Amino acid sequence: MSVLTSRLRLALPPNTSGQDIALAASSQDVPSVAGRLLRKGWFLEDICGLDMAEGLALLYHFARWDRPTRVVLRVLLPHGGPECPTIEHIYPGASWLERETSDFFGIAFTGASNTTPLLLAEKLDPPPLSRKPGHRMSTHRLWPLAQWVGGANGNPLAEDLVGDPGVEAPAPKDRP
Amino acid sequence: MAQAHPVVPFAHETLPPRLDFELPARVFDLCRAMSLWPMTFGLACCAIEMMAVTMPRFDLARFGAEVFRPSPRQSDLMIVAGTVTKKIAPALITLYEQMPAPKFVLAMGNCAISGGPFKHPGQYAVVEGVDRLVPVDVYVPGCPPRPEALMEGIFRLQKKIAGKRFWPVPALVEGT
Amino acid sequence: MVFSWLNVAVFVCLAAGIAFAAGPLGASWLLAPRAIGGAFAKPYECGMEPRGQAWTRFGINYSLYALIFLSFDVDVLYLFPVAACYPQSHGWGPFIAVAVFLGILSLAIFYFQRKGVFTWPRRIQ
Amino acid sequence: MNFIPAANPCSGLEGDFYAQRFALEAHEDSLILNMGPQHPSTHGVLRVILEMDGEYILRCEPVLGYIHRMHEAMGQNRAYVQYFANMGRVDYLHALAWNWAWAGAVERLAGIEVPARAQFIRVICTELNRINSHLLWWGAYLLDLGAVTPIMYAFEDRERIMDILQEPTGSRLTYSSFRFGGVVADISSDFVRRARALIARMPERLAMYHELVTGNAILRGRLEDVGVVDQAMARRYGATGPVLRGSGVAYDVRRAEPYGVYDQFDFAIPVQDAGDSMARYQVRMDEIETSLAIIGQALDGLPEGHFMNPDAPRGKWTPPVGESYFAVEGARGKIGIYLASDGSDTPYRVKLRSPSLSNLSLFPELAKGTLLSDAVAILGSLDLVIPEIDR
Repeated sequence: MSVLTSRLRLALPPNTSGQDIALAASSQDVPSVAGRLLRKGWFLEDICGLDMAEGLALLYHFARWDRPTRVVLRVLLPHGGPECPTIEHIYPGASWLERETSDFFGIAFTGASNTTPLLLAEKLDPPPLSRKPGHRMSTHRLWPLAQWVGGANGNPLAEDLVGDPGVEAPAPKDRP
Repeated sequence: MAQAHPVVPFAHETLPPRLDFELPARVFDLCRAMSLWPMTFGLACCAIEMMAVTMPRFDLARFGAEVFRPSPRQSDLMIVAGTVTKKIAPALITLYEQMPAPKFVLAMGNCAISGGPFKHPGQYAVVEGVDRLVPVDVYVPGCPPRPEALMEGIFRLQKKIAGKRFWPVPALVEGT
Repeated sequence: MVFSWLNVAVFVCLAAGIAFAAGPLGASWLLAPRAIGGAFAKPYECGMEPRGQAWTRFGINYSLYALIFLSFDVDVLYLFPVAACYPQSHGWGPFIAVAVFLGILSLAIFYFQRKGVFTWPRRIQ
Repeated sequence: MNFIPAANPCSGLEGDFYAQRFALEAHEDSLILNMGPQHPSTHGVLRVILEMDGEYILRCEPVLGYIHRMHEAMGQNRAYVQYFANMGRVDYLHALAWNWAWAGAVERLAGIEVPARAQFIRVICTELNRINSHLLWWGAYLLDLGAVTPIMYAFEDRERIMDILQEPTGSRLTYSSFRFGGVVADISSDFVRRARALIARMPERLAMYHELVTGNAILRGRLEDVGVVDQAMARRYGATGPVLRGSGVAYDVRRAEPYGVYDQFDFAIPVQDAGDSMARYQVRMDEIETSLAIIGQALDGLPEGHFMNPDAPRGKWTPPVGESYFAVEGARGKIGIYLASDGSDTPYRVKLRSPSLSNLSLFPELAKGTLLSDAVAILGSLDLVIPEIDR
């Protein structure tokens, strides 16, 4: 039972969602979770931003080559100044996905080497995919409480995913 | 943040020839009409239909226009085949200005004519019609237009240049 | 000066040559419409504004043919007079002189080899 | 903030914002070049800024967004069934795979049943569309490498397949003919006859392609050990599809996450181990044969019945609240659609996972230090469709 899983919460989404395991983490843990998932053989499918009532949600979808499972890492960021540490030093493919998400939602990815707009001609204000405050959906409607299993601590599913207390993810500075 | 140039229509003009006689001008126009050299400027889906026009089944070579030059310096017809976004507008204007006179523009597909399926209230990325940037000679509607439609567009351009249509008008074939 | 039709033919051909080259240029200068202004004079770089001048230092293997030309063709030029009067010479002196001349010029080949003019590696670090 | 470093006096030609930013870390006398949006070998409007030392690329950075058409923004204000039109234009070379991803995501969310005949029609049409996409890739790739004639052969076959697909779908390229619960139109016996004729004719055409091109010494010289992708690199960048299968990983969504009726067919997944451009070329050529085999089996087992679930929703309709993710094996790789619905008649959020974006993110690392002509060969071997990258 590593220190990391004690900070994560686990959910089992219904099979109509095509996602098998959902981990909720705070934004500081994203690099370490991503580092362990990469070591376990998961690859990053995409980073999807969601403008919810409680805040800007970030969904990191991971999948594997040998098993048809999909893990989604959910991170909730405050609406005011949404910030999330980058994982481009672990998954270099994430650099563009992060730039695109920051184009569409205005999320600042700290530690990213390139923060210029990826798809837009110039930064738009308000970001194109953000919704007006009145039209935002609550996270409890999308992820009802019934799905939440609670803390990931000691849960066998979460342990085999990110439980390995191995070497921490490499620091952002030394690129692979 | 300094970004793509502002979307400014083309700032360039064409001077008439130093010796402007009627007979040479008509002969040259006939030659120009019969050997249009389009510039490969395929943006999106219409580019595939533009390629299909030069291929064996539709064979634009029969009408003299199959030499697709990659550089604007050697082409006299710009086929805008696809969606013109705000980010590529300055490049499109630069390419148009770099083509030697006499030059012609064929707007292929609904996107180049009016923004097409991507024109909706609140859209932020598409220039609604390439005629806001450069003067257009022939519009070929369709999404994407069939290769026959593009060939008809080339015939209309030849009629506009040389004053006469050289090819038979396809009769509307009933029932087959 | 003895006049013959050959002189006329030479000048006629010269004039034809010049007309053949200058004719189309002159015709297009006179009869073609001209596009000026805007980005017409700017170098074409895929529609983008180019960055920096092309007046930069290039790798030596670009001047491969010039160097090879220099080392082979120029010295052949000097060998013509040698070939003319070499049969009348005697003794070893002239032979050694030509050998030294060719040796120095062939040094260029070793220099190119050392400098990597002939090798185009697939990938550099 | 002044971007122009003193090291590289430009005297008036500073380049645009991206080039100036790129030039900050440039060497003293390297040449900054734009393999720009309008370029014959970028198959659309991809722009790559290159830092060149003579013929070699020291560093390169792709710049995207020149054909960004707001597909995801439009997903939020379109009714569910209207979004099929967008799906036909995201990746117009394999439009039916995107149709299937969108139909599958909504069917999975709302629990709509798809009758057996509709599943088989979907398989047949999507595999024909995949062959079409690979044929165009083959022709355009050899055009990049300098061979002008093969694309003529490829298009002759493409036109035949487009004629066959035109009947059930109604268009040549931007298909939007899937619906929730089935397809728009049934396939006639004429379609089946022509599809069987195509399956009978294609093997000898492919044999001619292999004899005309694959054994060619120049092609092998240009493609072998150029742009080698190993498995760790493919995992870190999230590459999928023929790019991944060229590096020895037999990952194909039709087999890994079976959808529709793909688990009823037995087909081999072509894999090569070398990981270079030649391996990716070989994988795509073998995939055409795999698709032909699948179509043959699907035509044999085509059941009778509805081509559209009669009580499937039509027109404006509100699905239940929830989210769903559906992955499909496109010609370029794993297509994924994440759909979040808040119960209204327009989706709350649509995220399109583009395989070409992940495959292209390999390019800067692959092209570092190579010749410019090899970089063009690498770019072509990734089989990119730029509007799918920019969405």
